[in-house]
Amino acid sequence: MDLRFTPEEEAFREEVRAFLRDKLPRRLSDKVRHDHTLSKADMEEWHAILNARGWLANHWPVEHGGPGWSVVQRAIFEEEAARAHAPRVIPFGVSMLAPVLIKYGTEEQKSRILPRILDGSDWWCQGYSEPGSGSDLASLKTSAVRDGDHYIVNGQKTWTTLGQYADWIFCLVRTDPKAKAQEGISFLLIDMKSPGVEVRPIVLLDGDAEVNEVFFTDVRVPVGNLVGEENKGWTYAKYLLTYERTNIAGVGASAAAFDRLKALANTLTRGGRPLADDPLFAARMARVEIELANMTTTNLRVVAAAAGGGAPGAESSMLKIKGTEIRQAITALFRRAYGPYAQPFIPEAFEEGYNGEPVGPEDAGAAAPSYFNNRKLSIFGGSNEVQRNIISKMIVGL
Amino acid sequence: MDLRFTPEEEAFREEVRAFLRDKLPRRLSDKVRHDHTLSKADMEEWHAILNARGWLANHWPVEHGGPGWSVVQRAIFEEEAARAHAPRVIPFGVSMLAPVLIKYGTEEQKSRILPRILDGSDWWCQGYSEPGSGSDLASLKTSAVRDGDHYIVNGQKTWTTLGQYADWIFCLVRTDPKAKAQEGISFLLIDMKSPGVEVRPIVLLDGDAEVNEVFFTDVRVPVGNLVGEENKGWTYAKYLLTYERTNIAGVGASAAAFDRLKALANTLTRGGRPLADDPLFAARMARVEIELANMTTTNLRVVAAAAGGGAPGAESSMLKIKGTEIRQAITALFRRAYGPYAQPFIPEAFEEGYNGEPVGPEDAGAAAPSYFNNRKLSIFGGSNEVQRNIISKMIVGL
Amino acid sequence: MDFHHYDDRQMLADTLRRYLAAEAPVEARNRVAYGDTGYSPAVWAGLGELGIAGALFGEDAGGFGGSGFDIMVVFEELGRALAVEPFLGTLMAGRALAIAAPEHAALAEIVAGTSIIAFAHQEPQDRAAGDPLATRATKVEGGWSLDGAKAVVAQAEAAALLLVSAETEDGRSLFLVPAGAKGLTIRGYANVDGGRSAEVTLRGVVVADRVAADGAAAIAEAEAAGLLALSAEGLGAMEVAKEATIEYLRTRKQFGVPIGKFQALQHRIATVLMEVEQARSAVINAADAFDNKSGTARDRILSAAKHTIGAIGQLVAEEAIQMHGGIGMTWELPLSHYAKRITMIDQQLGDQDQHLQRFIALGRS
Amino acid sequence: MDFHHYDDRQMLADTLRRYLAAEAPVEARNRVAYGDTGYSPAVWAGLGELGIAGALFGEDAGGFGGSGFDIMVVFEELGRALAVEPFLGTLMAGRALAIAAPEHAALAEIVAGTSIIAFAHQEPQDRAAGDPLATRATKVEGGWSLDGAKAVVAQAEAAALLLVSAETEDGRSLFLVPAGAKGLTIRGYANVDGGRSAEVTLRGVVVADRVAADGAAAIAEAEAAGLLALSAEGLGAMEVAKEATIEYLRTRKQFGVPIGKFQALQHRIATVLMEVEQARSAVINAADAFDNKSGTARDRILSAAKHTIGAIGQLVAEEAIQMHGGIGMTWELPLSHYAKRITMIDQQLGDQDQHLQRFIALGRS
Repeated sequence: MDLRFTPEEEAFREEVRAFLRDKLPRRLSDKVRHDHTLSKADMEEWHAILNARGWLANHWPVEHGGPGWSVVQRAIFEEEAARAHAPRVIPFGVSMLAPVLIKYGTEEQKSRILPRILDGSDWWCQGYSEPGSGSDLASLKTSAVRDGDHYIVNGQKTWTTLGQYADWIFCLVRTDPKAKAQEGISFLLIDMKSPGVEVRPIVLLDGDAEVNEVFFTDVRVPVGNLVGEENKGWTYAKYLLTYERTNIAGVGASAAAFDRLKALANTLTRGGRPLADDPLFAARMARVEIELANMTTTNLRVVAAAAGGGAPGAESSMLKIKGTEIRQAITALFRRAYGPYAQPFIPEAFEEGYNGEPVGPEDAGAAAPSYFNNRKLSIFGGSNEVQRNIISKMIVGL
Repeated sequence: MDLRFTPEEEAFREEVRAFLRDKLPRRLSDKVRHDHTLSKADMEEWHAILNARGWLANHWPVEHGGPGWSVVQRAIFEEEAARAHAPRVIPFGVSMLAPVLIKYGTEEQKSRILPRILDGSDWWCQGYSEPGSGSDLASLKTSAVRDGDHYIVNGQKTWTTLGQYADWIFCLVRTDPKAKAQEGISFLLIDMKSPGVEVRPIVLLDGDAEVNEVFFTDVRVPVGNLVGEENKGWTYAKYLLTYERTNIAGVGASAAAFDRLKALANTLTRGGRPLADDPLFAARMARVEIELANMTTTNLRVVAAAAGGGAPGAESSMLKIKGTEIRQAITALFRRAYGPYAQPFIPEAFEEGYNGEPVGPEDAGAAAPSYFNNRKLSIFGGSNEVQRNIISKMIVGL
Repeated sequence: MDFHHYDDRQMLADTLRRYLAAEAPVEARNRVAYGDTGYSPAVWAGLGELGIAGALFGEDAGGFGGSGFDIMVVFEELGRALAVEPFLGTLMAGRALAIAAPEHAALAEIVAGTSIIAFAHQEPQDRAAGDPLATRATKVEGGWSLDGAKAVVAQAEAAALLLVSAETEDGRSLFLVPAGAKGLTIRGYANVDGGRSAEVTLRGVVVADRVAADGAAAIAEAEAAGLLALSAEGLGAMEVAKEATIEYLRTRKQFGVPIGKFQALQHRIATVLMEVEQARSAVINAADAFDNKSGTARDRILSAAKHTIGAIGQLVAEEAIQMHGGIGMTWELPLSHYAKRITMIDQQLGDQDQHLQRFIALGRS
Repeated sequence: MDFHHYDDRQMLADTLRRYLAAEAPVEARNRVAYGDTGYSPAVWAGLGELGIAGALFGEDAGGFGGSGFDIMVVFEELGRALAVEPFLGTLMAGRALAIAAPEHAALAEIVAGTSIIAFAHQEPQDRAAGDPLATRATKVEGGWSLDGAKAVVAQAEAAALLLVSAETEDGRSLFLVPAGAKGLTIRGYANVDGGRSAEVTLRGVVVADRVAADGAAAIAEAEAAGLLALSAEGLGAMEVAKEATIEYLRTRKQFGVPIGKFQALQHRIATVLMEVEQARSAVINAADAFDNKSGTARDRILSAAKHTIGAIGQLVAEEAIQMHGGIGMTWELPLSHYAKRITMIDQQLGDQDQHLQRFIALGRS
């Protein structure tokens, strides 16, 4: 048993830090640090910087453009990037579609699509959920009917994050309406510029509009855009859902946020003394700090098991639940820390170039919206209820 | 809206207090206060004192020997008795069997049995649960087969509290093995001195042996001991389970225990200062104090609704869950308060006449056993899981 | 002991509920609450005609109510409707004025609901209980000169008058400042949960008179009334969030059955139901204490209620969203606005932890 | 980074587990643990022959282990078996002695497991961190005279020697007191969770030498080792309680199906499983810190672990009993004894709240 990283891993960490120091634009890290809105151009800028270094698709095989990192290296990179307040890599193309294509796509699909993910030519989004099928994904209704060399797609997807920016969407569609729920589903790639595709924003409770509904009305999709076999889409979808994601616990992001919280608690006052000295607030912070320290090791244990060939199973569900619980607890503490100053809401202040006088302590206005927005963490990406079902099924076996 | 009691009710409270002051033996209240074991004679002594005043069966109709109290009076009595550390009234005869008999029994049964409950001639116990049927009571297997003027009873009951003292047991037995689960069950009264009845103690984790298994081997029970109709026992059992119990929340007992806890926290030290000044212990105590104050009003609201003819439904399940959660939280705080001195375990010290030198602060040794023993509160009497099912069924309706 | 509201109080609640349902349903409320004024002058006027403001004051102040239970029913209904009209300022400043200067001419208009007043007491720095305010008033030619800053003052832009607290040589005093006073800056902004508040800055604002030389009792009254009102408002909002969630559990299907069939959700909604009853009891206790207790005993029970509403509110808001899933996070669904309001009540006038600590401290004294 | 125990350490764990399963299954353990001696001399001797005590000490002290991970595997296995043999005293007093007086003749026998020692440091009054002990030692003709009382000393009756802390004129010193010393009273009693402890009273107990004049470092080492050991023991006991509960959910039927089919219980066991993994991580962190950090940094992580084990232990013990129902409360079922031990670990060497506060305080300094 040895929790220490090898000298090679420590050297790699230094390399990552140096890269972030040199290449991560301050303008971007400031936006992340202050919970401000990133524009499409911001996200593309960071992707391009990573791609220039060959680090964008850090879990891809080398032959497709991955850097050949171990899972430990990837964990180190994710942690350092988060701690440096780098923007997150938008996962839909790089981390969701690509692994499916690499495993199940044709050579033509791989050579056509993967390079365009890397160089930013195509922005991808995800078409899984439908209004009637949330946790019960297999009940989806969007249909794709074969018509010569095309599928004709009709239906509606929802919760499509950043769909407003997307060039392409990967969708689960029903190709055999008579098959049982999980059969008869296919995995289809659809050009968002096709006639009949319409994107409508869903405004969330914090006023944010990064998720969308996507409507398909008689959209013609070439059969060459089918991934794998017709009616086998559920297999690919499950692969995508259980695909080992080093970063599912979000340890680095939580650690970065916690450090900001701790610093903040030393500057704010409560009852005439530093907030950090308030025994109940200090206890809330300490519980989260301890949970996070435990979580960091839990995450490394799973990473190490994955590196040693261990399969991710219930562990990835545990990391998802605990990781999101900790992240949400931190957002709740930020809100709580600001007291009455969590109430003022000046959305313009989250945009670049805002010059108005701040209201209350720095970043106070972002705390409540961030708390509300992050309620999604326990809902999206497989709700925490679904994750608990998975853990119980895998370990109790009933 | 008025939370104050009427002058008549306040006068009644004074009457109860005076009675407790005059008639409750200090020897008994000391035992209760210090969580010491009450003997059978102790419990009988208190029953006799209450009966002499006509207050033993305080929810019975006047014609059977009840005092004619309103539900508010009963709540006042229960609260004052608990605060004075009076022993609890053993419920099996007075509060469980008697209401069933009064509603469903024959005149002969009422006139034969009720007076003997009042005067202490008969000690009753309950035969409901079986090893295979806990929360799923309707799956019980103990059989009663008609043989002329008798039933022949075979089977096993368990969790029979204080069965070792009992003269009689009221049982749910299966009289029609072919009927569906909840049908074919009858409500039968069995003399514990009958040949074929055997009682074996179950030792609990705190070393206590107040619950028992009761075995029936070819026990002959006169058909006159059947309550109500054959195969209708489930109706009576449900009546008993949902029978409005003023005291289910245990507000008085929790209040008395909380007062002791608060006093204790002022005498113990932690980190060189009074335990009550420790911010985290103080916060734990304050949360319980607030929950209890809220609960006291919730309980009165239910009592008032019952007084006004409102039916007890989900409310009684809420009172049961919340009441036991608060009680258990208090027992956990006692254990926690004593720190390392919760570990020493000297069972002799809980018995009357023990003269050994105490170990640690007063009553320290009772804290952990009481905490462990009171885990039963959320299990017995309809587990808190079953109560949550009931609340959800009644209010969500699915 | 009687847990029914008396007839006239129940009538008031029913009238208020009907009026708000008709005139300020949640879609209309959202347009106004997140709009430029942050409240509806028409609804405010309508509620004034119904005498809602008057229900918050006793007869000695020109009202026809003013008991703890009057405040409870009014704010519970305001909470059920997520109303953003300026009743909190009316209650807090009005009650303070009624104690400090019962004869003041402004009081009648406040009680009649024809004039809006804001309570400008909270400051940017959270002080210890006994520490002096940063806002100061000094005696000058022609009256008093005020300097300082007040934080997150509810609906200050809408107010014709501000009741301002300030330290003077001889204690904590109260001053009435007209909205247009020279040296007064009101920087308004939207609240994340609807309605508007403002930062209030005073730079050499001169007023002729003090409303009260020693304003401590009046401020304590205002804060007590404010705690009760926010607690009741939270309760009302929780009731609606609870009802919406029950309805969703009954109707939303996943895996072919209503999600309310899933036992894990059944047990969680049972907890929510139980805790909302505890929250109601806490508010009843607070209303009773407001009427029948005073000083430390009263304030301790008010803190117990505010703590309870904060803690149970977080449970209810988070569970309501989680059980709704994604739809519960959308702007379009009323629930999300209820969740926001329930949550933000715990940021106003001290949060659950601060009131737990106050409850402990008051228990010692 | 490597989360496997090295081969020889894993072999030690396997050997220990096999031995305890064979020689001290829970029924046998219960007879002994609640019996007159409170431990099994035969099991103690057998474990001594296996070299378990030696695994707790480094080579410089005559052992062959002594790292944080050695302590972790030994106490995790002791926890899995609910062993009551006097290893906590061996570890704490032995480690203290190895620092304070590495040449002392008693050390070899302790490390060999042939002599039992108790660590008599805790006192009846819980003091602030810096406050002096109530037990005092004064210089007298022929050595030192000790007066005072020590509280809940684990297995003190079984010990041949007690390592006693006492304040002297020149600091907090350590003394070795033989079990039969004049003026020494050992009042033994059963523990509620098995094993025995004792109140130790010293009235003019005279010993020739001090083991250490300044014992602070040795006491700190003993306490650090004790916190790690109790945390690992709690983890081991939790693992068994968890496994027993999973097995019960699979096999116990109600309403015609295994109770593990009920979603409410599925979600709760999922939480238990997840939290036990967090508890394991906390103990790993503590073992790592024990080896690779010192002073405040080490103690902070040890407090984090003890807090974690206390908090998660309460969850695991209460949920295990609740999911078992009545049967989980019976003496007959091993689970109930696991629940007791898990619970009582939070009463030893500071509970979850005390360690949370220590974690906070050490983070400030």
